[in-house]
Amino acid sequence: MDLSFTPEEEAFRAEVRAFMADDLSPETAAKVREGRTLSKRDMEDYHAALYARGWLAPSWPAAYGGAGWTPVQKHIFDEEAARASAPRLVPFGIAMLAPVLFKFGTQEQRDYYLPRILDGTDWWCQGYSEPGAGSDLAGLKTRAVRDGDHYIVNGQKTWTTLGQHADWIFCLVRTKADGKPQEGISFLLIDMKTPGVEVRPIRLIEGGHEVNEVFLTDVRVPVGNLVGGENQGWTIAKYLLTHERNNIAGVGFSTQAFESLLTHARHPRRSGRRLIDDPLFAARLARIEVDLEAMKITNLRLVVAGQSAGAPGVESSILKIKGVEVRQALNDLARRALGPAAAPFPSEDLDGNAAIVPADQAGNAAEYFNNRKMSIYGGSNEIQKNILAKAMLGL
Amino acid sequence: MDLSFTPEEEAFRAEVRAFMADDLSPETAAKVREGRTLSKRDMEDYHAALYARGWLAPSWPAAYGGAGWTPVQKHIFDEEAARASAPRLVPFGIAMLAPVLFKFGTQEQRDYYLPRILDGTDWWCQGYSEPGAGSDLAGLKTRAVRDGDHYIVNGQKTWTTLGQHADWIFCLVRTKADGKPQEGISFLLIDMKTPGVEVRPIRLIEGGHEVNEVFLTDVRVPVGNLVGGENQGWTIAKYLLTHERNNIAGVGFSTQAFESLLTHARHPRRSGRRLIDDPLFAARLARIEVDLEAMKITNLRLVVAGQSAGAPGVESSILKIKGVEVRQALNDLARRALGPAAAPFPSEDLDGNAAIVPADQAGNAAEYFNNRKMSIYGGSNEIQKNILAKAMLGL
Amino acid sequence: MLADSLSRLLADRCDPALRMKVAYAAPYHSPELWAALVEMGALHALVDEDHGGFGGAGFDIATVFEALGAALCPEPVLPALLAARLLVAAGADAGPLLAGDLRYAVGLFEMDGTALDEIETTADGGRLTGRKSVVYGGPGADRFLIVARDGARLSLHEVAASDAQVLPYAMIDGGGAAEVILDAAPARLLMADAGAAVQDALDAGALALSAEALGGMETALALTVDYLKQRRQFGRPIGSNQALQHRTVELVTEIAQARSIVILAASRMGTADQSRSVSMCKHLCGRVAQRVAEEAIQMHGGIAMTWEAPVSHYAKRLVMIDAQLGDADHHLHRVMAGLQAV
Amino acid sequence: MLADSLSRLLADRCDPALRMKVAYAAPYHSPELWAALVEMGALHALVDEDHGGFGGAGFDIATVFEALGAALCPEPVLPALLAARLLVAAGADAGPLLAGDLRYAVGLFEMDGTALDEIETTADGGRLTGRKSVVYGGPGADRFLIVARDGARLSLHEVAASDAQVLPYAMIDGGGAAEVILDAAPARLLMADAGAAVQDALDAGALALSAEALGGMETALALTVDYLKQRRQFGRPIGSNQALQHRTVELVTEIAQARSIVILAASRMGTADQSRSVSMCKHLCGRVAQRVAEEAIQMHGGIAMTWEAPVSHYAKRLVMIDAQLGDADHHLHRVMAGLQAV
Repeated sequence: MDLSFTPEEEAFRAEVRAFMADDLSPETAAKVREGRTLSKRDMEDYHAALYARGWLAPSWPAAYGGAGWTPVQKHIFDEEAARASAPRLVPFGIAMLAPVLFKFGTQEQRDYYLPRILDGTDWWCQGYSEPGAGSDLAGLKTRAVRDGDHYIVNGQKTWTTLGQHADWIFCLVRTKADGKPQEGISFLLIDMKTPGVEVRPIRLIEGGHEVNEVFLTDVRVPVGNLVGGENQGWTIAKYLLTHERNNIAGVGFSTQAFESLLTHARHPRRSGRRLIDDPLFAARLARIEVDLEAMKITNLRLVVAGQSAGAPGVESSILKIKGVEVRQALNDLARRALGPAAAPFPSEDLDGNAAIVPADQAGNAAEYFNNRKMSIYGGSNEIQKNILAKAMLGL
Repeated sequence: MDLSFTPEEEAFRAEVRAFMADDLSPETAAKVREGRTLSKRDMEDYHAALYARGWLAPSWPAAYGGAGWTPVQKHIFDEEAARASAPRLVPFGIAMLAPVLFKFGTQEQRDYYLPRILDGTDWWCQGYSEPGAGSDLAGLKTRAVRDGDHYIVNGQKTWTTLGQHADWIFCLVRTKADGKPQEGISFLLIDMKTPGVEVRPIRLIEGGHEVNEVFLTDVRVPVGNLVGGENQGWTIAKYLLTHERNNIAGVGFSTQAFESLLTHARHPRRSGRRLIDDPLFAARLARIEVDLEAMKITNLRLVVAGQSAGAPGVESSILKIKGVEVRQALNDLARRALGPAAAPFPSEDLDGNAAIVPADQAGNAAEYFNNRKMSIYGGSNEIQKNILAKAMLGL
Repeated sequence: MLADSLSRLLADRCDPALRMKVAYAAPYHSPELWAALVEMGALHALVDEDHGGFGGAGFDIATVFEALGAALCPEPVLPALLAARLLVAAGADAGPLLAGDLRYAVGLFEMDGTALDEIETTADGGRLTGRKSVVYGGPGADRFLIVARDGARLSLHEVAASDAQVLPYAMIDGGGAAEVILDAAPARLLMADAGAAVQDALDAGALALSAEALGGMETALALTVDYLKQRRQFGRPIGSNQALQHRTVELVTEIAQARSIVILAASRMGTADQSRSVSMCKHLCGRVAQRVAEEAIQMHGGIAMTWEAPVSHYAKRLVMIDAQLGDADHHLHRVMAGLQAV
Repeated sequence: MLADSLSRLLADRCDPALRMKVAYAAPYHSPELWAALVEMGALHALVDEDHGGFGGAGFDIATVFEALGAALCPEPVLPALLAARLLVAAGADAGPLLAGDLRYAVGLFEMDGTALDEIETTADGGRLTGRKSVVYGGPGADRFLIVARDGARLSLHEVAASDAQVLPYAMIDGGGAAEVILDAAPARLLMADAGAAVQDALDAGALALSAEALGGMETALALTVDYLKQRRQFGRPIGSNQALQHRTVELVTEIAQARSIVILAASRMGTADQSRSVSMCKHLCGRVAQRVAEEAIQMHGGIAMTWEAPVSHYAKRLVMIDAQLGDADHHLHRVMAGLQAV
């Protein structure tokens, strides 16, 4: 096994680094670094820059604008993006709807929706979860009833990330009431400008607005917006769950967080003391460094293994569990490193916040609390462990 | 809540300390301290000394030789016994069979067996476990078939602690083959001199001989040796499982182990360095100290709560889980403290052992491995957690 | 008795919905609730009879703060405790504080410093200069007790709020704090050599925070157990998952230990073992509180990520309480030092 | 290729029953198996072509030791690796060692010392005096490589076994070690300034032990998963308990991480990052190996407490391997030092 990068790979890294230096807005990067909320415009600008460079959807087929990157190139891109504090791309269109359309969509659907995803015309969001039905889609209650050329959709979606910015939502809806609960589900595309669609914000634990409830009341959706066959929604959902877990281990983000924490810990306080010289803190940070260094190799190994097996399988569960563990541990330590200065509530009341600690750390506590979601969403740790127990151990 | 001891309690402590100084053999204490195997004689001598003092079976009814101690006195005794490196009393007669006889036995049985337990005539062992049936007594296979005034017993017991020294064994045996598996079990007393009883040693992970297999082949047992009714064995077993968990938290042992480890860690090596000045080691030891200090209060709290509720209930599960956790952590750290010098196999080949580290530490690794049993036997950690989930949480 | 009436008052007057509002907007607490707490004697319980209170022992402090923690009460009782302890040590009059006539806050640590020997505020000719950071209960305080450095010695001073620049803000786990900036602020010297008194106040505060954490843990656990029983997935309560059962039981065990160490520390207040026992206590409670918080969130799942769910606020408090008056590592160092001393 | 044939050889010739006997009684290994290992080139794989071997890279070392660990092989390959590395560094002839004509062991640390700067053995006029403790593979060795101190410098010497007093014993996890007592023993100086060479040998040894642990963990996990499937309690396989499933999955995840860090450390051998990467590796493997061992025992239950059950011997090796050439804390200190250095 050769762990060093080839000259071609190093050249690619230089290209990515140059792109980030030239085309990523410094204001956006600062917001990412400081954990501040990005505006819709910030995200759109980064999206547009990537689109212009042809790097927006590297894993799409070349005919649709894909970049044909190797897994190692993908890895290098992720590393450099995190290093430059680039925003995380909103995945719903590029990484979630697109693979579904490639696999289950009609040619017309692909030709219509995919270019609009690329050029930023349509911002997508996801309508899976409902109140009272999280990982258990069998409890899905939103109903779509056929009425001529339309479905009439009624129900409520929740945890809809960035739904406040979205033009379209892809939804799982119930199209058959009887039979096994998972059989009667369909995958439907809904224009959010349709009458009857209402988005209400959910305030999160740390005070931020990132997710929403989406209420659907007598929403009329053309039958042509169905992807796959009627009642094929469960198959599509499962496909998405195991496929295309983009940068699931978040190694780039963790590396960036580690470096920033180390810099802070090495910086002498006014008294001249450095946090890194506290052996208990240094031991915490060193343990995480070891886990992260191992994680980098685990990521490469499992991504390659998944690639050669066709689609990422159970490996993605390992990457998610351990990747999230490392990120949450870093968030914990970053908050801890500030001591009592982590306490101020991020708000506009006062820039007392900025006055106490450097701006790139003022959000440490908020980020710690917000990132507790990582072990809950996208298949909770518990669900991942159930999957692994069954698949790898035959238990 | 008053955590200080009364003058009477302090006087009692002095009495116990004097007893240990006068009547506990220094050779036996040294063996206990050094983790060496006690001879049958060592244990019998300590038993006899306690018997002479009237302290052998403090929780028995006074009429049978009990001491009428309060829970606090019991606690003080346990502390002082551990401090003096007294052997752990073999519990099978005093703490297990006796309560069963008080609750389920006939007057004749009590009058015959109890004095013989006290004066050391009969050494008892326990015949519960069988190969392939651990916590799950439903799988019990040893059969007792009635033949006139006798049962004919056939089967195999395992994990019989100190069975090599025992005169008698109390066994769970199957007396009914049909019906629910737990219904047809009886509690039978078997004289180990009866033809057909064979004891074979089991060698343990660390090399020691402490437990045995007991083979029962056409063993004729008088019907009068049945305790309780036929098929009442499951009730008795459950009674024993929740009752009379003597010194279950092992706080005294842990305190002794902590003190000894601290002394070692404070002792300068030849280079002048002290292990306790390694912050990673000191942090490990300090964390255990905190857990142990809390454990001492938890022990007092729950023992008192159990006492006022009549019989110890779910509290005993908490004490077992956490008490074992603390002891195993201390064993781990004691082994770790020796570094590579923990490696020599305890044997008679060479006193190279004694030559490398002080005698009271030569057995540290062996003790660590041997004490892994603590979270397995007497209801494994997993079983305790199942019990607690059901009883305390209603889950 | 006090514990019961306090718990009743808080159950009536400090419901989660109200708290979510008052704890995050100026004045960061409820003046009505504060008045009710004062009236029922919650502050008097923190001081002994010789100094105008009717309590003051370790168990009194633990009792009050456990109740506050169980109800997630954002009222500034901690600064009152610290201030009362210091006023009594200085021989000053704690009466107005206990009666609720004056609210005090204590300025201890400074920007980017977390130890007493990093205090840089100076007293010069009856005037104080320096900046105290994250002063709990600072917003709305009438008086500040300020710890200043004089060579190797710490001194204690009283400053009127009107003589200081006070920048108030909410904390992420609710309640108010402030930056207190002193620019040659006129001050009254209370103690010239206040090192021991300050350490004693810190000990009392750490005990109080540990007890508050204990109360919070018990509530967070109860919320979690309820949720495990009620929430159904795949056709059965999620609490029927053995993995969750075992993890919940581990929390029960750890909380039992946290309660024990609070009892231990409370019983050692006023003895030679006070400081080290309190450090054991704050260390263990900090460690366990974070575990309880993270597990409560994880077992609730998504709902715990929302502002509307009370468990999310308990979780924030349980995590952030560790950062107040020395975190788990800070106090572990003090426990370690005891082992290393010969 | 070598990995496959090595695994096959060990599967044939190192079955658990045999091992349980030979690993605990003099000579603490099997001379026949040793001869077979030498013959198939297991030692040659540890040294590069320029010095008579056909390997010597980090991955060669890791491959050999992972296979040894998976089979729980007690043969003294570690001392051979340490000695070969030192002989090559000293420009001495490693040929007789690789050919199996001479067995070497290396005397490093001394009684109650665990760091290189605690070495007290002295060289005076070509004679060594001191005592080397827990010398792995010491029983039956023909030659000892001894590290002595000369002021601040470490020197390396060769001593014939007949010139030393060798007190052999078994280790609790199998295999032999010895106390080696030198009383003005005649010695041949190999290197006057051997500090760097000794550190390099320690790095190679720590990598080897980590890889051995990795092999052992994989086998212990496999034994445990088998047991969870086969053993029935309350009418179903104990592996149907979700709590055990989740814990087993956590082991899978941790072992995946251990494998990754072994790959990392192997790839860094010979680079400037060698020592720190190896310390990361030994730290993580030590930490994970103990967890795997304790969980393997716990999930097997009582049977794992017996000498007859192979899993008990794997568990012992996995725990005790941490104590060889620096434990998890020792290596964490080295990782910490890298963070603290500016």
